[in-house]
Amino acid sequence: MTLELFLLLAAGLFAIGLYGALSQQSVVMLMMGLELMLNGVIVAAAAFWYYVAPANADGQVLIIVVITAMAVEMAAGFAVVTAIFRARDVDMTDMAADLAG
Amino acid sequence: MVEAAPWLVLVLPAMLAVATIGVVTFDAALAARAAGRPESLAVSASVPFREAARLLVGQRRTTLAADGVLWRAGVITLPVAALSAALVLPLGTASVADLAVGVVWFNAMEILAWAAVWLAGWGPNSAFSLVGGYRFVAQGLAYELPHMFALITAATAAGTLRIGGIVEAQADLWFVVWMPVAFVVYLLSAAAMAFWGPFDAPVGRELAGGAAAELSGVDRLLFLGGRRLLLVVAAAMAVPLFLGGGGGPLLPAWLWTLLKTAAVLAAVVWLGRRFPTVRMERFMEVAWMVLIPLTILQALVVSLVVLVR
Amino acid sequence: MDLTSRLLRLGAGRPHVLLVEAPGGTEPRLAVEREARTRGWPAAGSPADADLVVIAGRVTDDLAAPADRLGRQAPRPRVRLAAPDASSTGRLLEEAAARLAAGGDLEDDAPASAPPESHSSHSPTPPGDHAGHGDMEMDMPGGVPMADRGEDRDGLLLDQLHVPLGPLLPDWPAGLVVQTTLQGDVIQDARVEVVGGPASSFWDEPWRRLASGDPVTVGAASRRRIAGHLDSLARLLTVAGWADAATRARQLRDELLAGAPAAELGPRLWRLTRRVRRSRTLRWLTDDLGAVPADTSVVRAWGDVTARWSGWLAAAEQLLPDIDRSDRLPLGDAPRDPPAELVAMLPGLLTGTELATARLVVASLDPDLAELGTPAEVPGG
Amino acid sequence: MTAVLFWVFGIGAVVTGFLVFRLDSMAQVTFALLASFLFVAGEVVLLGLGYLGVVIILMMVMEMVIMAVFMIMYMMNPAGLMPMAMYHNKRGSMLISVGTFVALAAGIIVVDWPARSGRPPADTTYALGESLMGPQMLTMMTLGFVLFATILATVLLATSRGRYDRLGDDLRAPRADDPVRGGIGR
Repeated sequence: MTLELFLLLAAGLFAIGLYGALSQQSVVMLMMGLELMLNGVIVAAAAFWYYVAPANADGQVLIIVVITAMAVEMAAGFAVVTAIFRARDVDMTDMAADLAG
Repeated sequence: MVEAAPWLVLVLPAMLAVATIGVVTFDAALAARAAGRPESLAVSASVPFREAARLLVGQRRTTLAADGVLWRAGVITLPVAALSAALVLPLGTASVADLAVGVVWFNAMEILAWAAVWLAGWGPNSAFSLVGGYRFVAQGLAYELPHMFALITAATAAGTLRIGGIVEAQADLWFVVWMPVAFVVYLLSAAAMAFWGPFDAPVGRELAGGAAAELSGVDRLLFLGGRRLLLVVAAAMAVPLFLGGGGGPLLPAWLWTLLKTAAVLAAVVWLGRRFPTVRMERFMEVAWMVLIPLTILQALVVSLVVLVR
Repeated sequence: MDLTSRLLRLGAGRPHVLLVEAPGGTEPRLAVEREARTRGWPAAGSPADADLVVIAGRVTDDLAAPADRLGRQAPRPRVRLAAPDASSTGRLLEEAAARLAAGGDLEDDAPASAPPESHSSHSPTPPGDHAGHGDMEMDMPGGVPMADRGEDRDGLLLDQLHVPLGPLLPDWPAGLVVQTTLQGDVIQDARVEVVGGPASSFWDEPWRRLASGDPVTVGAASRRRIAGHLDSLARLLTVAGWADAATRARQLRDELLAGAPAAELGPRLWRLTRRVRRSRTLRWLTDDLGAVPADTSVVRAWGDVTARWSGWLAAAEQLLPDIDRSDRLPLGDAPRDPPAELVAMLPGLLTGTELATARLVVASLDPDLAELGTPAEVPGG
Repeated sequence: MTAVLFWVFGIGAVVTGFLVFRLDSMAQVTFALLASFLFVAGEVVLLGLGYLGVVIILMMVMEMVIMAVFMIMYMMNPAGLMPMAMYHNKRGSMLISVGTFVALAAGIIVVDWPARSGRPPADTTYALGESLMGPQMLTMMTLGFVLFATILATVLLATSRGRYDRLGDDLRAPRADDPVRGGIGR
């Protein structure tokens, strides 16, 4: 195992997440894409920590930040979806944009 | 003091199975007594085997438009989660793996039950079963935070997340003595995570068995057996966390562990029959408005003691 | 002897009994409950958990389809039993267990994985069509219709399920069907129907005999009334998830009907009532549920669920000294609330409650619908 | 052994990650995402970060179960019984994401990564804690405030009933007007 392999895995997860975030219509599925991208970031951060600067805990702190970001993103996302859903009964990004005007 | 003993991996499942059989037997004996029909130990002890036998030959159920993959995944996850959580369980002075993050490992494995019960409820495409699955998620949201604070309190006092370290820290004084709130909350959450009475709403009778409503045959054996296994593991974990692990006079450490575990289990099973089922619509508020502040306060007190000491 | 038949025999030593009651089937139900209890056979909560499916009482035409479905939903090996009356129930159960040990009944060839025209799950649970928002009129694969949507109490437009509760549901008033519209586990709308029957009510029997000119003692009538209250209490406690106390109530009920003297029953009944009354947990769980204002005509239903079960306890204690009296009962009607009015209250009480609460409310009213008889529909509220 | 585990976890994470956008059933989608997270947690444990790996398992199981509740509440066709696709610009997204991957991969292979400096501490969990409570205290505090703000903001956004709905316009109602009574009796 090398740093490059881990980073390739991270890039793969990031790209899949990006595909999902761009192609999905639904707000919720879009969030899934974002979570997958952050998933890739976790792998990259852990790999950098181990292969580049293991003496320093900054890589670990980054993972903590990413996990927190995921939780916040999910909570905020669902709160927004709930609010939109209550107000307009849509869960699609396209429709939400259409109705914005 | 607690050392890793990988050979235990062969013995541990057998011991857990015996404890699970013991739970069913004791529960059956209590039920018989409540029915005014005290039965001999032999009759009660035959109950787990009769139950297993009828489920082994029972037909496995399929339902219309079921999500078979997720359904079976949920059913199998429950016993697997219980067994994985048991990996860090010390028996006297040995455990299969005394992980450096044992407490967190235990917590993570036991949370798999959330997924397991929800999936088992979702899978069969039946309304009652689905409601049962959702009830367990609500129950999880109620018990999990107080439970985590109780775990953290024990870990804080010992200054380590290693279960072995927590046992060592109780050489002089058991944690239950100076963190009673955490202990009681831990026992409550142990019953709640195994959806054992009085927290058995997810498989409630008024819901035709809830998450287990459509399970039969081997699936039912795995799910309900896994539930009892989880109860055993959760109750057994109270011993190293709060009751000094294998510590005690005269007897060897492993025997003390077994005795204490049996006592905790018996208490949980007995208490489970003493109360009607607690509905989450009522308990949620108690959990968040009373239990969480109490456990935070307990953790605070313990941290202050640790700092001053 | 091979392994399977060994396991079959072992398992058949403790079969799980799914016991449901058709209108007028109270007496056989009590008999089956008693026989199963003395044998230590546990009660099943759903067909999936059942080895023996017992239907107490006469299955009328409108109950035939649900009864058949219920029997077929139990996993093999299974035995289906009809107990139209209370005679020789013990022998019936023993024979059923023997058949179970031999591999169960094979008379019906339909697979237990129900065909699409019947329901996938047992009678109270049609296939949960939690399957998407139904703006499109389109059938799902397997014939499951898409769910409708409706406003819920949080102001969200969410999927609705239509789930009937009853008629053949354990610990449920015989003959009652509540057609619910569920969102999650909240009942948004409830319609009540009565099926099965008409049949004569078991709890009113002394007064019926009295009306037909037979002499009836005060003791016999009091016994019947206390037993009725204990039966309601046992059902409520079962639904509330307090199995031990429910078993105790059933046991007392059976001994009372069997004619045990007051001196023997008194202390035990008193222990039970004290235990239930002192349970803070039960109070905490049933307070404020299904509150009926005190200006309705149905006296027994006043107050919340707690008030109703407290009323049973008080009535049982008050009637206890009378059970050995041998003087004649004066002519009169059975002292009870008319079931039609109880049923009429149900939709209003159930709307907006969660399933567990709804079961408690129904159990706390415990309408005896046997005489209501002919299929009737009560307008929803 | 670790190499085998790396490949198993890695391929598992990518495959289940891809399944997230291929499965019809919202429940299966959610649990595919969970599986992807669990595989990544395995990789993190392989890299010697036991604590973080197990915390990822713990957090993600809870998060995904709660997510499943919302998925089924809001999504069309939650059980995936009816085949339907909800994409826009599928080709474009595919091109963009493949392009991103190629660019990242090229960068990863071309760049001359610095050599490893230092050794992992004996107790990585302890090192993390010390860092969070020492040099990275500011990060920790920020995270704390972010979480607190999130809790407030999400509850405000999602709830439809405020205290005036519960306790009346003058907040003097003796008892809150809730659809369901709570356990304390406020």
